Amino acid sequence: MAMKKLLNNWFAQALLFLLALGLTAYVSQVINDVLPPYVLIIGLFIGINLIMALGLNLITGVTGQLSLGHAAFMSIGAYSSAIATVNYHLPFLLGVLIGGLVAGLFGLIIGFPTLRLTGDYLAIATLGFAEIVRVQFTNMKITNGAIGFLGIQGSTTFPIVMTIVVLTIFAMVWLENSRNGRAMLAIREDEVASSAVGINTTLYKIQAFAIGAFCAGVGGALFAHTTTFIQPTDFGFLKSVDILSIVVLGGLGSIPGTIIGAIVLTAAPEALRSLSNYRMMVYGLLLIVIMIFRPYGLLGGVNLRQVVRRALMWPKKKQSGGRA
Amino acid sequence: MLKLENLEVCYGSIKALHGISLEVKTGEIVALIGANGAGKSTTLRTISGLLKPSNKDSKIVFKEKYIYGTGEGSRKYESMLPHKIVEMGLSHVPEGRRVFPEMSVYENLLMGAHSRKGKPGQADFDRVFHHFPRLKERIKQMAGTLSGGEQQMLAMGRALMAHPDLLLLDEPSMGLAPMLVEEIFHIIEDINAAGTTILLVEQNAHLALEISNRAYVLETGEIVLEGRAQDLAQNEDIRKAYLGE
Amino acid sequence: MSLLALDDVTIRFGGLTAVDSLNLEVKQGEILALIGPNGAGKSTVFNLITGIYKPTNGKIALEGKSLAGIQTHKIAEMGITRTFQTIRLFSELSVLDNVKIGAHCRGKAGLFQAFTRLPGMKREEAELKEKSMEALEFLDLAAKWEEKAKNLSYGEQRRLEIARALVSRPKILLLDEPAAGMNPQEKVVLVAMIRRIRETGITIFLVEHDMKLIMGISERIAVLDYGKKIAEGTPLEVRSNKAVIEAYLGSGKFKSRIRR
Amino acid sequence: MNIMQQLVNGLALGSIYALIALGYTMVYGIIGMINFAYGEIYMFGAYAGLTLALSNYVNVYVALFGAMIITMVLGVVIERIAYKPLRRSSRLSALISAIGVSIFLSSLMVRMKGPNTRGFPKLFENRIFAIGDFQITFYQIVIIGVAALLMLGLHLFVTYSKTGRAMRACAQDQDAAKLMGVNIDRVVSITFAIGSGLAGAAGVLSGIYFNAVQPYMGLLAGLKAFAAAVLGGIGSIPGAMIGGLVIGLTEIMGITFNLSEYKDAFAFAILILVLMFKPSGILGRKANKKV
Repeated sequence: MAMKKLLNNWFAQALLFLLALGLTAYVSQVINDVLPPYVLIIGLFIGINLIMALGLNLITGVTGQLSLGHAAFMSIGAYSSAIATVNYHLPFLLGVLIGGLVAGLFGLIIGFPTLRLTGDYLAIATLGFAEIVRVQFTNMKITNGAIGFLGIQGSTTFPIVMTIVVLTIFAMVWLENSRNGRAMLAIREDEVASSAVGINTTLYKIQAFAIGAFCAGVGGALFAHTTTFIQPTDFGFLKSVDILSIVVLGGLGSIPGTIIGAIVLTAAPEALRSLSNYRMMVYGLLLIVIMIFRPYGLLGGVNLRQVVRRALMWPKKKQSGGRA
Repeated sequence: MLKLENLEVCYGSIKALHGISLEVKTGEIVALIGANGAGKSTTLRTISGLLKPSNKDSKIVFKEKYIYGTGEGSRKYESMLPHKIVEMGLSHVPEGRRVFPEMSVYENLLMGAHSRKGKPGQADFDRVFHHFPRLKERIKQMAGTLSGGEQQMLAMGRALMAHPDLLLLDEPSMGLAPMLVEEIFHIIEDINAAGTTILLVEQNAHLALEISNRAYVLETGEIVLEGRAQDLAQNEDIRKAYLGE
Repeated sequence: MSLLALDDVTIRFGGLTAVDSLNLEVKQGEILALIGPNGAGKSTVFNLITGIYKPTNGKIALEGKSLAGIQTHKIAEMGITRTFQTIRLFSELSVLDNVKIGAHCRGKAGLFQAFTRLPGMKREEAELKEKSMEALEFLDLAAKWEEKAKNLSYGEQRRLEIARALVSRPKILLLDEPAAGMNPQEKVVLVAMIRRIRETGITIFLVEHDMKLIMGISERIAVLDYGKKIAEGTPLEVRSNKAVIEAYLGSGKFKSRIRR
Repeated sequence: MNIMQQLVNGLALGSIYALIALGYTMVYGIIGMINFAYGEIYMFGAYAGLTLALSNYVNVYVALFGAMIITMVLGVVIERIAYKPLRRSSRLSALISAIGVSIFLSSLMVRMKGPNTRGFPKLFENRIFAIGDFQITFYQIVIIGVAALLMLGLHLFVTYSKTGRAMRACAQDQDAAKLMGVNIDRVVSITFAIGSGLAGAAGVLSGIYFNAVQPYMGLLAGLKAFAAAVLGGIGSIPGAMIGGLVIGLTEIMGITFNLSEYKDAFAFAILILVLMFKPSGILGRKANKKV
């Protein structure tokens, strides 16, 4: 009981949160020093993809708005952070924040007109927006057009990515358990009923879009400072698809699902490297097969809390079963 | 002609029918009456294959053949798709007419004959126009622009194009003015007199009992009364069920 | 003064006039029922009141304030909430969350509170949970608070919809066929619940098919047929009204041409 | 620049988009699914046509029909394997499965034919016809003519044949269609076959026109065709034709105004513009709000 009370205290919680962040930073630093660079890079990309996928999960999984243009927000974050650190010599982390904010701002701007559209019309509008952004970057001077933006510092490190990952997960869990998050879930479940209970559906859809875009922007910024070189083709339709696949494959709306999705789909192409030329074919088949056998995603429809509880109670249950 | 045994149907976790058994004999008009949400439409939709029963003991037998379930005369477990059922001679006029709004009356009638081999001949159309002369006048009009009564006529005419042995009618009077309702019900009698067996779902109990031979009263997914239509028409319980007296 | 007033309200869909020059008043504190055969336009009236449809003609006002042009979510905030004829719960969410969302328009927390989780937000959440549990208790659903809404039985789902509409403390509660699909015992419980809700000061306006239930519970009844009001009055008056009987049971004038 | 000239160029390009868009729109109209793999079917069609054309034994028309038949079979097989099991699941899972199919098909083609761009053999002499200032190449005549013929054929099929009528019935009211005795599975298969055949034809035509075939050509063409279908009002067959032509024309006009670097953005810019003012596309039905 005392334990529970302590957990309900705000300061205790804040402390716990900071502790978790610190621990993540420390552990990932240790891992960073131990693991070979090749594995670390995969870990890094898993983290970056996860941050972006969590953002898309908020838009598509939680709020139910299909977006096929997440890569656009990623590219906006990547380019704006690169410009901030390279052209204006701002510190890396500030650049990441700027990347997120600019992308979030675009999410807001795009959100207003396009969210009048529903379902597949919204999907194609976001896809179109992403293509326009890509072409725009191809033709801009400041981004160095199709040739690509060179000379970005490789400031992204494994501990930084992991810390931001944990931060994002915390933020998403908090959001889902707040008044705003519940409104977003309600919109996914039934838009008419949502407005009938007093939810301003447009407002929350735009919020979800902006936050999702922010996450994509942060991911893009981290990406730019990992590869040190970005070009518009990095952010094409297939990149949007990659992120969407993570969310759908993991299980729409499920944060643990998104985590697993990010790990599986980022690592799969690497794991399939031995298949060399057949790699992408197998990847395509993998998407089909998983969808056919788990149409709601790997963790879709799985209530993790219940699973954990069952697992903990399992020995007891067995006993009572024996008696009966 | 048609026999249901122990029909159970669920929508998700919600049970809509709790084991319905009923029978329709050749040449009859049988009415299925009851308040809204009693499961009348669900029964018809299950018979025509749009819904599947939720328990394996459910049986639907049409013309001695199993539409659903298994039993004597049928070696394997049967669960027919709607188009197979139509081909056997069972047509369903759904609730709310459901004509194809962006097709002409003519094309709607052609769709009605879809289950039959070959092109429908003039005789088929004449048969429909005999019952529904108004459809002939509207033959080129888009079905979506017809009035409610005309759409009901089209829906019924469309079903007749398949030459059904058994016709399921779901709330043919819904939303129609009283004059039109009378017209439609006289036509139902004529269709029956011309040799089509009819299972009729209707909210308007007076009407339904007036034209049918036998009737079943449905309440929250169960049959609570059955008998000859004339007898039921005198039954006070029915008045109660409808008017809460 | 009337709480809710419909003044000459008409709506047309294409060529069909679904509601035709309807005048109707809902008085403070009463239980008013709207009845009529299938397709008479009853649910359309509810959709008009809650702003899901816009009337072609006429005015709707809550406490004298016109609802014209006001969005559905604002109308809910002003004090009109509803249930739906075909249940529209947030089916993948828990029972408790469904009710919490029902109180959305009474909450204040925004994004800042969501991410900072300051004590103020915690308090609001705690109060919300308490209020929601109360509403669940009121509708006898408290034991199922953790369940997903879609796993409830039909009667429970109908009650959960009421709980969700109730938790925002509306001035007027619109119930669209609350008893549809319920068995007789569940209906008895429902009637008692509706009475208790009214006792807490909430005005009730319901559409229902079950005449027994309607006659027993409502103080006034309005009857709709083909979108027009054909009768209005106490249950006794309505029950003996010839137009009403004809609308429901049929005129009895129809005579079969064939002897059976 | 001659406006008439550009109109013809736009028409030729638009015909290709329109042919692919028809597949999108027909499948969407009936099962409400976006078959993202049409772009790859188009690419397959181009390769099938190329292979046939290189085999010396066939002329261009046989190559065209051969490619259409191959893609029709491909379309039906894809539907049976990757989409049919998902018909009752959420649309997103079907969408991901379709994306899986398109990744699979393009990488399969890389395996089979290599990643490089290939030219089409010269199938016939490309003459230029000139009437005053106005010029049109024989290739353009063939492309516009074949596309027009195919669309006319589709129109006749959908309007007058029993199966075509059943397809329209399914799109308008699937349950009612079932009650008429329509076998939905069969109709869906036929729809996929037709849509894929048209995309395959578009592939061959574009191979001839641009003299370039490569494994990734399907992606952007597919996306633009999808945009065309939505622009015209997804679910509407004339809408897809109009949408395809509009996008083809816009693209060419853009190039005329010296904005060729932006040519890939035009299709989407005009799409978003139209959707702002007409949220269901040019000929799209307004979605009924059911309560």
